[in-house]
Amino acid sequence: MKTEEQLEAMRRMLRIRRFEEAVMDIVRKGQGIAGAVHICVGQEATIVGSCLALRDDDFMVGYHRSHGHPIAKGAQLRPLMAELMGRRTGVCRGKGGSMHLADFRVGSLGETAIVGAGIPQAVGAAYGARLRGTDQVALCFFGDGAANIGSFHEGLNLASLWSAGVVFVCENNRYAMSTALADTMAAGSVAERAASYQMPGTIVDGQDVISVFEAVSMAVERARAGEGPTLIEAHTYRYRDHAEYGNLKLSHRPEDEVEEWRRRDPISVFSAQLLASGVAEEELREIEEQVAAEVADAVAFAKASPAPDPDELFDDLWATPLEVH
Amino acid sequence: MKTEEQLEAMRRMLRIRRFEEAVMDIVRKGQGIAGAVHICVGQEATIVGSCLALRDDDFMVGYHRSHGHPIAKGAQLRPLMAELMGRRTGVCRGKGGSMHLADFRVGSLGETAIVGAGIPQAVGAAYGARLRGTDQVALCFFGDGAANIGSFHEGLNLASLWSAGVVFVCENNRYAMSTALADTMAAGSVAERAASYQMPGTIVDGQDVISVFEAVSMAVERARAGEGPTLIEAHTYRYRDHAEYGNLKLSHRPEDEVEEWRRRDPISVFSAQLLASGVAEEELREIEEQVAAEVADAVAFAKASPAPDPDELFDDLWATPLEVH
Amino acid sequence: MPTMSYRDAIRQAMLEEMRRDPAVVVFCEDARFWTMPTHGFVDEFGPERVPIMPISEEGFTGAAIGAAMTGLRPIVDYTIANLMYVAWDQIVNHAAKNRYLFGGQASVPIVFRAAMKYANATAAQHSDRPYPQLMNVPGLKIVVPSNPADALGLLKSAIRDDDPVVYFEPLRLWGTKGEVPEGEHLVPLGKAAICREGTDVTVVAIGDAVPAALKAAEVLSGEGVDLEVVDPRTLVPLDKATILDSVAKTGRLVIADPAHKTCGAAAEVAAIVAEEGFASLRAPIVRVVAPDVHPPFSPALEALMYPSPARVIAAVQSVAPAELMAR
Amino acid sequence: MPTMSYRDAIRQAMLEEMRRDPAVVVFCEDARFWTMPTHGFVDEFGPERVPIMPISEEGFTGAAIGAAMTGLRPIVDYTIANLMYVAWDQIVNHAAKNRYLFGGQASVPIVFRAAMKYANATAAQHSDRPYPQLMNVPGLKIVVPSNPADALGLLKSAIRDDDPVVYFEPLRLWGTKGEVPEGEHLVPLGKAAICREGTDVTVVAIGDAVPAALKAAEVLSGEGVDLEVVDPRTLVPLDKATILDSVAKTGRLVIADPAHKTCGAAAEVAAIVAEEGFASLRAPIVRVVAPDVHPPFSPALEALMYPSPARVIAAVQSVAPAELMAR
Ligand SMILES: Cc1ncc(C[n+]2csc(CCOP(=O)(O)OP(=O)(O)O)c2C)c(N)n1
Ligand SMILES: Cc1ncc(C[n+]2csc(CCOP(=O)(O)OP(=O)(O)O)c2C)c(N)n1
Ligand SMILES: [Mg+2]
Ligand SMILES: [Mg+2]
Repeated sequence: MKTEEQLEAMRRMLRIRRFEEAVMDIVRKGQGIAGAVHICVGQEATIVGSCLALRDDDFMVGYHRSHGHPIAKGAQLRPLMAELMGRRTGVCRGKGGSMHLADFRVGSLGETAIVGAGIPQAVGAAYGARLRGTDQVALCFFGDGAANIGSFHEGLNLASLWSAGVVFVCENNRYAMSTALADTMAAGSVAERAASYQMPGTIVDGQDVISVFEAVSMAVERARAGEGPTLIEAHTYRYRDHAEYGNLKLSHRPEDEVEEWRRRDPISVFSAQLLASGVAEEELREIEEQVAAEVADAVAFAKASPAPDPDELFDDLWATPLEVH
Repeated sequence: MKTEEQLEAMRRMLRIRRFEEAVMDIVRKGQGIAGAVHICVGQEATIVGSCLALRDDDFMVGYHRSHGHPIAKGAQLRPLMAELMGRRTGVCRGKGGSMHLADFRVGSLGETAIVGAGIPQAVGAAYGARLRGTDQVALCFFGDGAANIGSFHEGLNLASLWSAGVVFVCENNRYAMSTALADTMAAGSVAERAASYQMPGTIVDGQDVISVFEAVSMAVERARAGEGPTLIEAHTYRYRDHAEYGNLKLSHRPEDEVEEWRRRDPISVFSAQLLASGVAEEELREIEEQVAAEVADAVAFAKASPAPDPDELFDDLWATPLEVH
Repeated sequence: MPTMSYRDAIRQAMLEEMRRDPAVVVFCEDARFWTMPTHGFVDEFGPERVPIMPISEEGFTGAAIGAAMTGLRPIVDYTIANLMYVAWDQIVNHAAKNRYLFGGQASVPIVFRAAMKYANATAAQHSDRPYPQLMNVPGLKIVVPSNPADALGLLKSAIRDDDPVVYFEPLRLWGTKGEVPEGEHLVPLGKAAICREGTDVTVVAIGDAVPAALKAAEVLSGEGVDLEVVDPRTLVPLDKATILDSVAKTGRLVIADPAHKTCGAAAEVAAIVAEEGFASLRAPIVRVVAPDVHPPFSPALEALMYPSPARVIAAVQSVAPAELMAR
Repeated sequence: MPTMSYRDAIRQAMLEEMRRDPAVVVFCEDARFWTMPTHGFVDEFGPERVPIMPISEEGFTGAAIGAAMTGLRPIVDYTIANLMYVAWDQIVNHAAKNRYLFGGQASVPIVFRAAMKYANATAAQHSDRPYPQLMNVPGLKIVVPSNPADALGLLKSAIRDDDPVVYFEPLRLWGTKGEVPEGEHLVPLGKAAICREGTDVTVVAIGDAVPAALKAAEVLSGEGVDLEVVDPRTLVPLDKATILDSVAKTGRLVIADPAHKTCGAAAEVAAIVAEEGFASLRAPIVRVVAPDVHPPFSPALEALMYPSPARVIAAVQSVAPAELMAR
């Protein structure tokens, strides 16, 4: 990674962090984000390191914990925040909400609330790119909980058969809701399951944005060259509980485990690395300030945006509504 | 295998072979077997070798190509043949037909027309046995085509997690309908996928009834001891096309491939072995004759049986019909 | 009578039946999680009867079927009704059919629990009310309790029933409280409840449309219109007689149901009455249902989706006898 | 006009559209198999557009969705309608919903083909007619052609449509032949066909109930009863106007449909007419449908399941004007 890219990585990680903090703040204060939100704070290095390995016209598929993923792919914050608040200016016009922050302008093909279901969809996007004669690659994120569902098996097998240009990134944060991966997966690691599909599988430190970037870049290169898919398992951690449940203290995780991971916070670690490599403190502060302003602007925009009109209820159900009804 | 067991293996393989021949004959002559039939001729050694490794009270789950499996598990032929002819005396009272020859009296828990769907059901039967305090084992058959479907993945993972007493036998006859396994599975073998579930996976010569019996017996022992599941891939072959389509010549397989496998016919090979080991030709002839008589009797029984009465249409839909309708 | 929340009634039913019958087991992801009615069950019943579940709905539904055919009585909790779709083949092709396919050799005594998260801003993939789809599949009994007492009594009956029963829970009822009879309380499957007797218009209401219909009845009684509110409780088998008797009395029918309109439960009730109760019908049958569009995330839009007292009132007014409306 | 079988019409539609538009691809197991309407397609279009498929319905349905959202127009052939259940989550939670969830940012132009093997002694797991289940899901257009010309013209329209379309084929119609217009033939989605005009009773018939209804009409015309036979062809969106107009004329409605009764397509048609056409109804609405039991294997029993001319005739006789019946 060149310095410029490193600074961009820093900027995007911060964008995600501050965005998520703003979301938590709004939820806590009951200021207009309804429904469940799954916060990805702690996982920024995996998300950003992966997305920065892509071209702008490449595809990315997220999952339920994916506020950060479109941001990492380059999406603007205003429509994302407006979506979370259910406004008509939202990126999905208020129809999708927290678990469905698609932004097709930046190749973000959407997110699904059904664990594992995005996997074959990403494979299809890569298959389609090949057929349409482009060399676009599809990056597919999912959690460790997805490793035991049928779509994982079918999707990875198809990807390998088709030498599809897809990169699978499993964000292994060790838990699915309250359940530890070790209790539900009869395998030593997610990555080792790659062998069942004759594709490379690697484990990477998901808290180190550069390691992630490098691993995913190699996989993207392979994918773009038509050499097929790769499965990357990033070891990472979410600081928050599965979802935001108000002020209740619910975690089923040992307190010191959370603390341990916080000590390796991907943003703090990377920030220290950047300073050590000669980046000026001021430069980082400037990024901090710009990001804070962007997020504040997005929140203000969202709050000022109107809710959808009742007559928008049926909008976008059909691409070509037929006249018979 | 003791000689007596070997003779029983021979008897059951012959029973399947002659039963299937009778089925083909009835189909060819249009004498009353409706719908599709999937003939298992050529695969008798795998089916019988596996089932003979079980106790009578163990469970067995079949799939769409499973006329032979209840026979191997010890079912009587009359109700099976009557079922294929859609008679009220059929083992499923005419409701199931060719793809659903359950016979619970001998632990045959039924067959499914949905590829792979029986896999988790067998796991559940084994889980249930443990909970009910028995040491019954569940044997689960499926074809090579099932190796790429989600239920395979979910079922094997669950079995391993639960150390369920289940033995998976994949009858790899190299094709799913007209499609070669090599074209649809991104893995060197079905057996090697066992590693993804931390269970032993072995390949066995599916045309050699003794090899199959020994491999499955070891797995059954393991299962009964609570040590968990095993995946066994039996290399075998079906002489017939996917299903019986009248007199059309349809095979997508090279003619010499079929011939090659026929030269290693499991019944001929085993018969020669038995003779070489000192079994009298007469003894084999006697078995042949007994089996022929049994099958003839089953056909006669089925043909003489009445079709279900129209008022049986609703029978057995509900275990406890409620009075409201 | 003691008071209990709908959620606690579900919990109580499972507890009582698991204590009564060691064959009852629970398959549920995160069964130990604090939000789950099964919270604490692992401690009481052990990890064998409440195993830790991977995210494998298709797999553990299949496992439940295998276990059920050989002697257990699993409760399979999907936690969100939409997740049944992942296991649809096992539910529709197997649980519903195996007994019939095998000529009655085995039964499939499973309760499938499905909480419906609609009206909760969780968007289309978490807000379905899929019971109409399953009503089209023979072999499944289907229940939608509308209050804590029924939630308790129907779940206990469902667990004891030898057929697969799909038990749908409108999540927004979980927190509502109601009286529950003392002692063992069983509500028979297949029996409707007449929640309110009336003479002018029959309202058949399902799930959380029942409280909406009862509120509408209250308002309308002030205007001199007397609603009869019928809660089928069990959708399969449906207590047609109670519905037809009511329409025979009132001659007018409104059906309130939070599921989608086309081929919905309301369509079935309408068709039955148009077929078997036509002679007594004195006005068009009106459906107060979710329109044929997905639940949108935005609460402002989602608020338009489901039957409300106002929508029930408007529907009743459109069919009530002219002399009553004129008053 | 040339004559063509229903099966060849399906084949012809796919051939024409694949030649016209390189974005059209086919996902089908054993597409090269001789029984498949896609036999020979790999040779013409190459293995990229007709890839060899593992038995992974959920996987390749998801892949079709990803490809469709990014520019392709897949035809997904399940070969047996029951196999859709394995892919239900992708169809119902994703194909039907993604466009709405994403606020119109992407479309999902897929045709899901589903041959229905009922009346063919393949028992319950291969004989379903699942369109009523999908009619309850917004976002899917649904088609059931009843003759070769419609099979051709509706499939071509479906492939060109930008929304997901589920195309159901009664397998026992595959071999039937019929005239097909020369040149490019498109049948618009959402438009019913009046197969036979008549004055006494409206019969709305779906799929292979249409030939049964037409035969019934022939028989009854000899008895002086004049049937109007309406084939909706598209079930979503349904051409309500044509049905209501017909009932306005006849005042009597019989619905013939091989799908199950409860919450079936016939229930929806009945509910619409009871709601919007009540004023013109002069007799109970009668459904001639499959009873709520699984298709049994035994041909002797399965013969009882689906609408036959005799069943349609009996239903019509139960509601036809008394003066006609008296003659
Ligand atoms: C198929 C399916 N099963 C269950 C759920 C409920 N659920 C939502 S998120 C979740 C945990 C997912 O864990 P993981 O994949 O590790 O992602 P994480 O939440 O840790 O980011 C579960 C069980 C679901 N949405 N989809
Ligand atoms: C889920 C599913 N997909 C497709 C089919 C259609 N089908 C029936 S048998 C078969 C081939 C199965 O091959 P395999 O598992 O190898 O068993 P074999 O027929 O070779 O014994 C297919 C594709 C099905 N029944 N179920
Ligand atoms: Mg996780
Ligand atoms: Mg095979």
